[in-house]
Amino acid sequence: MSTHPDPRARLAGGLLFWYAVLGGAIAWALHLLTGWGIDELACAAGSEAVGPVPLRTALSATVVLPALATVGALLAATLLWRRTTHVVTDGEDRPVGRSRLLALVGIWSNLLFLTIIVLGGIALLVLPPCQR
Amino acid sequence: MLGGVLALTGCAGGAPSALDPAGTGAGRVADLWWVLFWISMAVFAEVMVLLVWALVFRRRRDARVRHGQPLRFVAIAGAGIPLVILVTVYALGLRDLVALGDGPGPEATTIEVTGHRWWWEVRVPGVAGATANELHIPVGEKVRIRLRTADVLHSFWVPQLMPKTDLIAGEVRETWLQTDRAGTYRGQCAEYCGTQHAHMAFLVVAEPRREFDAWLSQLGSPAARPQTDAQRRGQEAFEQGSCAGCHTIRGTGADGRIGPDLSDVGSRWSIGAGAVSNDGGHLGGWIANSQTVKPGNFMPPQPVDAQRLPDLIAYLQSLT
Amino acid sequence: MSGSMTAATGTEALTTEMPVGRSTGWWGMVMFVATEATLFACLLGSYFYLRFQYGPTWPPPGITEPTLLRPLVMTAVLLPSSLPVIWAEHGIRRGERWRLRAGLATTLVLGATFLALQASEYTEKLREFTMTTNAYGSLFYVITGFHGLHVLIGLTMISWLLAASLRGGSFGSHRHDRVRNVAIYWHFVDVVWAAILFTIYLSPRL
Amino acid sequence: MSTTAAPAPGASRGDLARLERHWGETPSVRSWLTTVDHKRIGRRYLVTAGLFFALAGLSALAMRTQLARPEAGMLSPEEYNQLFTMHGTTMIFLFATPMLFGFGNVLVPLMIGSRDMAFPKLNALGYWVFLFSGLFMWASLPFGAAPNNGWFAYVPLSDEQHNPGLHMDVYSLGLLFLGVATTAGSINFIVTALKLRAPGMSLNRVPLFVWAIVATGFMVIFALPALNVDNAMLFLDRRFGTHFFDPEAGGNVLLWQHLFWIFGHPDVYIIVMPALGIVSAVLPAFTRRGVVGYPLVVLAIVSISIISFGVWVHHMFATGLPQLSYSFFSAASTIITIPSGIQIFAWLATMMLGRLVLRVPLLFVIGFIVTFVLGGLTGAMFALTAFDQQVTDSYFVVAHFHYVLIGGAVFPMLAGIYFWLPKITGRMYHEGLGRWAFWLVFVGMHVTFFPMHLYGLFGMPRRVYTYRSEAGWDGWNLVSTVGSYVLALGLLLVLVGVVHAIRRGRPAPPDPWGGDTLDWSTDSPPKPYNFPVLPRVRSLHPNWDGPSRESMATGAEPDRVLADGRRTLRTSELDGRRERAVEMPEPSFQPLVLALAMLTFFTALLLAWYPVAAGAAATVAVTLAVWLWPPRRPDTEVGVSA
Amino acid sequence: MNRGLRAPLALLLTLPSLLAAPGCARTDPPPPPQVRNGQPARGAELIARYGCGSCHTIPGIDRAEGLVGPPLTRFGARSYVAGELVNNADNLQRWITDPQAVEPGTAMPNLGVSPLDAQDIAAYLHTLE
Repeated sequence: MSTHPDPRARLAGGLLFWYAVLGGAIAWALHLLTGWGIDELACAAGSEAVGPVPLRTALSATVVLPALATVGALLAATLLWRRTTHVVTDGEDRPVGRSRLLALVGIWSNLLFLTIIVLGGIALLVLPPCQR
Repeated sequence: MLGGVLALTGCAGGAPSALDPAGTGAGRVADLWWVLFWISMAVFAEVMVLLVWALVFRRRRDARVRHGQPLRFVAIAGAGIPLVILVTVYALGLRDLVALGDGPGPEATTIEVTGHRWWWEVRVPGVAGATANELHIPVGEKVRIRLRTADVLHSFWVPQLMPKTDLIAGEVRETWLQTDRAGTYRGQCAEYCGTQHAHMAFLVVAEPRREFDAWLSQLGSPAARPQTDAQRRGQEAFEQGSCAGCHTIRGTGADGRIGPDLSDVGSRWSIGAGAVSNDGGHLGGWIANSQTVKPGNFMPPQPVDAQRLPDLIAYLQSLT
Repeated sequence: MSGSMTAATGTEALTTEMPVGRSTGWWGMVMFVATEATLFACLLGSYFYLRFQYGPTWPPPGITEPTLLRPLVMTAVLLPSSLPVIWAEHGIRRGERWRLRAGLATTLVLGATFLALQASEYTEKLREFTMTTNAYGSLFYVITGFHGLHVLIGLTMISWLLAASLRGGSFGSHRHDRVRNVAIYWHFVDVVWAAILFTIYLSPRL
Repeated sequence: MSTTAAPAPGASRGDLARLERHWGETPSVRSWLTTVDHKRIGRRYLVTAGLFFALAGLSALAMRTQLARPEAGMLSPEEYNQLFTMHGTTMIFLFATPMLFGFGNVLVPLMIGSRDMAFPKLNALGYWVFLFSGLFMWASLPFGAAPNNGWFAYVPLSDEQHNPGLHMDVYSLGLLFLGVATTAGSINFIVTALKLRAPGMSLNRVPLFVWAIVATGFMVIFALPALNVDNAMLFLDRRFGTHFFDPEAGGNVLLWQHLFWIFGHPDVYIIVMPALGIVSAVLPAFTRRGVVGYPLVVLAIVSISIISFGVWVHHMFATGLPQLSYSFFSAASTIITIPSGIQIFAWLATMMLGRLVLRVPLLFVIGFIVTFVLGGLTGAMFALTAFDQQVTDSYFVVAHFHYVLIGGAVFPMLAGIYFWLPKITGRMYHEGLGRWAFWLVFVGMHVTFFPMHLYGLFGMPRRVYTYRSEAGWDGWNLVSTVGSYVLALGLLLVLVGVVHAIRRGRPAPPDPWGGDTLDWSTDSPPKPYNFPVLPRVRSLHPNWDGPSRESMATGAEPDRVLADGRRTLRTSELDGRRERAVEMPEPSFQPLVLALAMLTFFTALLLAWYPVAAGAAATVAVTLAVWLWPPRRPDTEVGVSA
Repeated sequence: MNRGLRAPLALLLTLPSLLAAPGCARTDPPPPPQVRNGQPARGAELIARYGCGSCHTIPGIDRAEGLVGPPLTRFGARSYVAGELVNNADNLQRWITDPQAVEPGTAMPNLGVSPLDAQDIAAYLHTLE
């Protein structure tokens, strides 16, 4: 373990950290907004396609891509969790505790968001996109 | 809680209960409800047992503070078990959603219902006439209901037959009804629609196909002719007074389109979409001044000649 | 490469907070901008919601597609107006008060030009359709008007800052919180314009 | 029961005198109008929200009385419709959120070891705006012009054509006005919790109540704009003839519903979340241990606040949109139950592993668990589209959300009132009175609302001013009405208990319950400057932790006293590292003037006096310019470097 | 503390039965009276059933707020029925049974009220002092 990473590495580390904590949330938000928006608006316009792409394919993309992004965030959060497992908190200066807290939050919330996206995907398998 | 269960299973006291389903859609949902209900009871019982256990065994006067973070119990009881239950329930819900979406085919009977403040207009495509606050369906068939609104949002709800569908301004919505049990089923507007939202009920009459066809043909034919002098005077008063400006009686000079078609008003179950029962007293009061019967409705008080009021009642009651 | 990867995924990089000493005012302004941005997101979302429900022809019949020339000029005026603010802010950090004044004045001129252009666009558009013509008209005027109002508020802030900066002792190399906050707001107003340009002027052509 | 006293102040007598001089306020009309003290403002929030609660509660009693019998004529339909609209609007906007903001105002600075909120003047402004907007809305009732369209005001019924008069203008303008207060308060909470935590309070040592308030703040920041846009569009449609919601001119009525519920569903959690925070704050004191699974509870708070933004369409399951798009929201609505479940079981585990001290606040927490679990169970049912379509807009949903909101918000608030009454007033409440109040509230609540599940399933729609006997709902309605009177009696007893405590209560020690957070480390009621010495936090439970407590006692580092001027400490966002001392503002008339100018603005808009509105807007701008005008100072940033 | 809990617990246990009670409680109207004195209570029900309230304001009857005919407030203290008959039980009963016979051309319709029902209605109206 390097004790003093350079600023670039710290920035990358910081971004990875926030991806681990919030990646699933953002991916799910995108999934929901695009999935819902495309479905409701395409069906309201009476069309079963988004441009040249069939509606079901477009909707699958709004499920699969965010799901993959969430899996990535889950892996990042797991990494963060492991990196903070054996660090002894020396009380004052290095409160690793809060990183560990956020790592745990990241793992669990990414799992939750993954579940939501997958459940939406199951609905896509059984429901015709425009059935009311 | 036990009392609640008892109350749920048995006596809803003649209410249009969603738990006394008569239709395919409502039947599905009632089954779903009982699954949800027992799961909920189990979860609730679990919580109560833990709570009572803590209350019984953990009440000690002991000021020593304890620490430690046993996460496993919280993770399993609070997240693991609920996850399994919820995924199951979600799947069940999805199954029933698919079933509710399995509507009638293109050749099925269609009935058009238009929501007005505060009554329901009922028409059948290809049939000339209209009626209000009462629609008939043939037993055993899936019937398409096409829903529009003339003004604000309403919601079409027959608890014993089918979950709600809202009537959206500027759009057409569809739902369907199917029942194997002949009978009458009460429905009511379920989306707040203004002053008299409380009095916007309707009836669904499920009857064998033959009687349904009779209803259809009656809906398409002119209203009954007056038989007595009083009724004839009543019809005259109706056509020449302000009534005809808003109401239609098929086969007469009255062809207003603002209020409900009154061609079969004598046979209806109520006046004012469930506001009061349909009999002479209420009818007379309604004609002369409906604002005291159903305040805020859009029919203005009618200055009818005193002698003509009994005639109008007689005439309208003869329209069956 | 792999060395920096290791460094970036090491405990140190993952768990160190970079102390940047953001002030309460900075956070307040950022939160305010966040809620304002959500406001605009809702407005633009409403635009697309109505647009896609409306049908194939958009704008509705009777209204021509918005022309691009003037909005692009407006963009060319407004987006660069952030640069003098940045320059001014850097100046006051070094204690150069003249840079603060000059930068703010430049931005003030650019922002006012933008509003003047918008006014001239309105006089033209109002002959074609108004806010009450149909939902498109409502969206057009309310969204651009609401943004114009934000530009006006931003300009008021900048004038206020300029007025304060004309007095010695208001700002200095160690006191520039207010400059920073106004700058954040102004950048926000600029960025929102880009979103509006895309929504109102470019998206009907897609 | 712990009887520890506040630690001996580590500040010298001279320091205390200087703190008193800089922070102390002598009671006077002037001080009453100009104060920026978070404790006084918080108290006002609590009292004012309590008054609105009483108004909305009395509306509810009137409605229940009308519904006791079928076809009763006590209220006309117009009156009933205005009452149920004002009941809902007030309970949601003028009671629940402000009440919890009151708790937040009093407690957040105390719990994080700060001397005030980050923006004390903004805080005062928030209160005045809340007060004035509430009065603005209720003033319409005597004129018969109160909002009458339900608290979610669906178009087209709320547009000019179908609802002429001022009713819905009052609604849209009132909520826009109130939005100023809610937004200001939320930003204040977020920034306070991010920047003014005592040194050493890294994120993993932040009390759960503060987590909850911050999450609430973020939800408000991102949810409220949707409501504001919606109401602005409604007002423009009504007053100036735009067509956002007019399907005949390209508008769409479902746009209103989408925007409303994008706000509306997070709002449910905006109300419930801080209340759950109260539960997490009350439990440790009465179970003698920290909340079990702190990280999981934090997770629950964070994930609920995010997922709550993606469930809004479940309020629209009956509008006939494509079923697939429903399913995305159905999935989120189902899964949002899990974080709530985590919290419930964390509290249960806390009780099972702790030592229960059964005082009134804990009674209310138990009442909360029972009620909220029932509400949550029916809530999970609403996530299923098919079931939702059957029971939405019926009395079943009325039962559900009263279980959630009374169970999830009112019970915790009552627990909080009894819990912090000693801290806020310096007086102990009467235990017996409190018990009676609890049992009456608990029984009354269930007798009122449990039957609503039943007659909802039996087909009774909500928002009806009367019903026919033939539908078979009479008996249940009578039970509900009887229950509502019992509930009202219980709430009255709560009020009696509070008044009794203030008049006759025993003086309260600094820490009557043995609480774990910093609010129990200072006097009851706290001095205007909260802490003579700002603490140095070394654990999640600083008041149970020797070193943290000693950091406030003798021998403290002098740079945490900060007695020369109104100053407090600023720290870093994540790790809570000390950055510098910051100057806090003096009391000022500016917040009151600004709020009055806004009141004038909105009243003038309502009455269409547009020149007056323009003048008021100019006054707002000028007041703000003066407020924020930089003081002439030497070229240093305010405060000293750490 | 145990003592403090007992009473509320009892209350809690009786709660479900309280909740269960009203669902089934639907009473049928009593059998028609054989006694030949008018029964005001039944009269009140009949007033609601015949819809008198749609035209008349009648104290004590739900939603009887009609403004078509004269208000029947304090009816028992009035002197005449329909402006021509002395207000006593028999005349009132006659008027209710067949108003057109008493005053041809009146706006009050014949509602087919049986003499028995009319007697009870009259009895109720005469309680309105």
